[in-house]
Amino acid sequence: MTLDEILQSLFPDGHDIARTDGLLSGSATMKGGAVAAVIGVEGRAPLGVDGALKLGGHVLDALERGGDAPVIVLVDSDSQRMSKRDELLGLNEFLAHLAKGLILADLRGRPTVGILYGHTAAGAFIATALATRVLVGLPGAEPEVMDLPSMARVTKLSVEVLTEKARSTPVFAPGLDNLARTGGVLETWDPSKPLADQLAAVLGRADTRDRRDALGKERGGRPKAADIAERVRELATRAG
Amino acid sequence: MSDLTPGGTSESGRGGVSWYEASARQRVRLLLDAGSFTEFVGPEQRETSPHLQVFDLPEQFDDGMVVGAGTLGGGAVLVAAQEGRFMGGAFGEVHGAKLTGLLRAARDLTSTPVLILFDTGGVRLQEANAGELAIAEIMRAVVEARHAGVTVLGLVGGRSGCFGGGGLIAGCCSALAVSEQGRIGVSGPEVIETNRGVEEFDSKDRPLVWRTTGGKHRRLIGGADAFADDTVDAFRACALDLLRTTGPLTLDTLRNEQARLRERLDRFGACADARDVWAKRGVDDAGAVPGLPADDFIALAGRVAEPSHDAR
Amino acid sequence: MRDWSRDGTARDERVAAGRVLARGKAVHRDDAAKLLEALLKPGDRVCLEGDNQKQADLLAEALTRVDPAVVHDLHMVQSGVVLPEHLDVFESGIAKRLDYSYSGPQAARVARMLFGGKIELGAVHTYLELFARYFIDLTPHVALIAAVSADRDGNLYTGPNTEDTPTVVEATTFKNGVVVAQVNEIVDRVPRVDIPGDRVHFVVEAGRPFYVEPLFTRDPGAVTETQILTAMLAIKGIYAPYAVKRLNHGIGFNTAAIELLLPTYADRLGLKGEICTHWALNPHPTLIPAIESGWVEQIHSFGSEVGMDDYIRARPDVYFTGADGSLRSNRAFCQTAGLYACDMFIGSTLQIDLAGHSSTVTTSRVAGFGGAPNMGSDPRGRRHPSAPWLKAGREADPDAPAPLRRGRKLVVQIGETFGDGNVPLFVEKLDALNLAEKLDLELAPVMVYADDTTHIVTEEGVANLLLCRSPAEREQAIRGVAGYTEIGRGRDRAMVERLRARKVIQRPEDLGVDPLDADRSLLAARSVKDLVHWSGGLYAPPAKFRNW
Amino acid sequence: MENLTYRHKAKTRAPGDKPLALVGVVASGNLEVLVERVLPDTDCEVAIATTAKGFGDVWAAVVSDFVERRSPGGLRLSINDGGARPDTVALRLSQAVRSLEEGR
Repeated sequence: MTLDEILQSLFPDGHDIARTDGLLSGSATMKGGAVAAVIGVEGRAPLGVDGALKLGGHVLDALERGGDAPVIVLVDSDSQRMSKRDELLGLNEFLAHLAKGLILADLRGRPTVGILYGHTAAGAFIATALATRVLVGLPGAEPEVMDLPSMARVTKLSVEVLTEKARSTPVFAPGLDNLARTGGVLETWDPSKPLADQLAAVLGRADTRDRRDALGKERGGRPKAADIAERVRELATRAG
Repeated sequence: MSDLTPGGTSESGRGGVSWYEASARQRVRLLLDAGSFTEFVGPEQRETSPHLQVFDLPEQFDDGMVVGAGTLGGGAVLVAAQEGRFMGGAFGEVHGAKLTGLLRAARDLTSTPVLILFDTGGVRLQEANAGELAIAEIMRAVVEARHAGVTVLGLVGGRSGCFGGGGLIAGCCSALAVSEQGRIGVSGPEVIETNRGVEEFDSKDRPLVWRTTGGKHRRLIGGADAFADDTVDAFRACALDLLRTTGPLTLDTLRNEQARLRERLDRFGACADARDVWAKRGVDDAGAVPGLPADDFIALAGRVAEPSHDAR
Repeated sequence: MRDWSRDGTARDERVAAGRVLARGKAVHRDDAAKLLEALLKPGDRVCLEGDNQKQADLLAEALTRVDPAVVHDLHMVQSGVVLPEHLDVFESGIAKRLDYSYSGPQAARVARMLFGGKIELGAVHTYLELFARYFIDLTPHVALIAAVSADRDGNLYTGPNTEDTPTVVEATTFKNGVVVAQVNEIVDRVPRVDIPGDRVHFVVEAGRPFYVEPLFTRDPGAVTETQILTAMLAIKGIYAPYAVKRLNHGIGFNTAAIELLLPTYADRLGLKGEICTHWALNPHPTLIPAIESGWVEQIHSFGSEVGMDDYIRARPDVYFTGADGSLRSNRAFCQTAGLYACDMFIGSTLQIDLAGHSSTVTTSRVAGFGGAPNMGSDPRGRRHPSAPWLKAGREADPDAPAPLRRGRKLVVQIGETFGDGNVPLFVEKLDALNLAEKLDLELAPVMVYADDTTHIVTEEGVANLLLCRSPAEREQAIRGVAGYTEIGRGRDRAMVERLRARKVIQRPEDLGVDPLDADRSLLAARSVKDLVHWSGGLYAPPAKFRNW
Repeated sequence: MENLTYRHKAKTRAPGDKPLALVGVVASGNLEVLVERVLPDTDCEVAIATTAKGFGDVWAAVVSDFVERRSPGGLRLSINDGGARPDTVALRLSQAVRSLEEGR
């Protein structure tokens, strides 16, 4: 689906979203009339200090306005922008700032939903789609924590060997399915049905607690994370 | 297990022990009040990574992450430390889950501070998806804890620095203490050079690497709140100090951060080099900064660096 | 009537051919290759100054650009084969035969080219040996040297890295040869005259500094616990009992660890002033803490070291310096000093065999030995006594009448039983022998011969070969410190215990050293930055050693 | 990876009171040793997981010397090895046993 088709299907009652330099920011009318804040990255743009600050500011503005309408994050991005300037200026703080804004929104009763409709990778992924309460994917989305050729370089294994290994475990290879099995993506939407309905359904049943590790365990992609985290939590709670 | 001993560095007193050289276990034990540390899910439980076998790689009994509770200056704290020498301190499934669990406990307890002793290159490649999600979960847990009123401090001064997702987690902390060796960033110099070419970033130009990502630059640009000499004692003093001065995460905090980062972009966005940033910051002899001893640098940073409290 | 100055006439003709390109003695760098074409004749012996540290890099590059139809089959006689250009000239046929001493970074390529027949090898020498032959049968027709600056008359200032230059010039100029110097800059007045101008025929201004390799910088951050243990054993097991004051160190990490333990561990043993006071040594940055702590009386150097210039300048009581204040080094003199005026050499190697022969040559790397075989040999011409020398002589031959008994130089090999990549230090047969067979050499490239080696130090202990009375004892003494290598595991345990009772082998516990005390906190400096602090900010390490 | 286990009889119980300790880290050329006091005082077991295959003889020699020199009765030592040299292994084993003696 193109971004226009997605926006049309998500917000049939209209939206006011600015699209500049690969960044999306604006608002949209939800089914039922609530006005959601929308941010995002399109066209596989990298996310650098300037973009992260702009999106972060948009989220904070929405929070300032109050209410309990959702914040929607649409993502088709590159990785974080890799440059000396970005690192010099402290890209980690800018990306974290955006992520903190999204997480705080959720904690303040503004459900956050990430919609991954294209590519994303590494730090850009963490700061946007993975900072939401719920992340869903559209068919064809290609999240990529680390691409196989880069992995091949570092692990000194061939891409063929890595591809073979990826058949037995979803834990390292790129792709929507692998990420879903490790618990990162809640569900993949059906583009042939109205996205607005699917969004409403997700908002209706989303948990405010972070349950991605439990989901990864259920789906077999992350066998240990949920249990380890829970054991540590219990021990630490008792010790504290 | 309160007395895990690392191989490598002297046990005689914490003052002279180099943070950079110490192991994760040694940092924890010497940072906290003597004998106060209790580990959770320690190495004897052998909760190793379930994924390294696939790559025929050796496991470590604690998966490179030490978590537990103790006291600092008499007050209860939760603490987590990454072992930067095991797989570059990278986040894997178990490694990350321990920290997630610790932060969730802090959130539930609402008042016990958390110290995170970073030493990481980012996501562990061999379990990239698990590592990426672990980082996302940790960031969420940090913000939840801080929102509940918990102070989360990051200490950075290890040989792997604090890169990739580690840099983003650091950016979520209430405050950071950093030493000269403590590099903080997202894309490491080698990664930038590989992707963008040596003209963009020469990763072999070590002075360039250090002044762009190192602790002194982070302190001067406002990316860290305190600068520590490379000793366990210095980090302890910084931690005690920062615990007294930090508050909860609120919308105002992020508003202030928005303004702080906006100002940074406006003032320094056109700087080509860290030395230009420092000069604009008001440092008279920017070229001398890398060579300054810790005390002199701390005095300098006290004069010119912005107070960043409640803007992080 | 015989003409007794044919060589001089030939030299004059060469100089006249070069003068066409010169203004005074100065030749523009763009004309450097043309100059060499004018000066050189096929088959000439050429010294292209490649020292251990400094390199006449502009002239090396120019030599690769001469026309092989005009200049070919040169016989290169140079101590260091360091730059790629040094071997490029063999690929293109400009050069054919090679006599040298050291080829660290090019060692693998030298090996390939030897096997491929691209290089006709004369011999691999020690520095002093090659210098000696410059005056007997390897006298250069043309020398291409490097200096920091020149004046209009050709007076040269070499800077702290004087190194081989005076020797090369002496042998060339005074035997009808031609000397071409590349200099960083031409100035009105040089800071000091290291080479008088009448020995120099042409000067090429490079407009940039010549290349210098920081060969003697060891990052304290990379010193391991095991290396510290070997250093403790050496200090307690050799330096202290022999009271070694005059010595030379190799460039390995084990000896760097010794340097860094002097102000700490050795100080606690009460050894200050008793050991390590007089040195033949390059300006090792790792010696700074010992110097600053008052351990060191004086140091004479083969060359300088990158970043040490200001520190040396500020410590003229310790180093040899010129009227201008900068270091004056001289490889030939320092090698002589190391041979005759030092009581100990201690260094590392890659392989030691069961007799005690050692070599850094492997079948894939022909590195040469530089000064080590000279430093690491017992000088038969020595006549002055000293306590360590006499003690070692007594141990080697207790029954000889004292007034007629030669002393012995202490020649110590120090290392870990396994090196990089788990490669064992101890072997049945040196790779050097395999290489000699493959290349049909008359003499295997052995670095230190067994009969010169007096001690071997590993993490397992100290073997004193002076006390061995038979080849069998010698073999077991070596096996007895060879750890878990195959050689070590093949030891005769009973005999090793007997040797231990006689102190031929001393274990850490025999010396009162607890291996668990071998800890990085013992190092006076644990990082390059610590060295900078020790130097009061005078040491300026090269960028690749910086962590800040 | 290669797994090796060696069982020995020890002359005496390892000194100290602590039930367990850990030394070292798993990195290239390094190893970790987890030592636990879980066996009868006469027994010692060393279990190794190593990246370097085919060094069983060397491990056997290192472990046997270690048992002879340190007499680690009652201890199980578990090793994760990143290809450490034998001298490093011997050092870590000694450090592990000593750390059971350390106070606090």
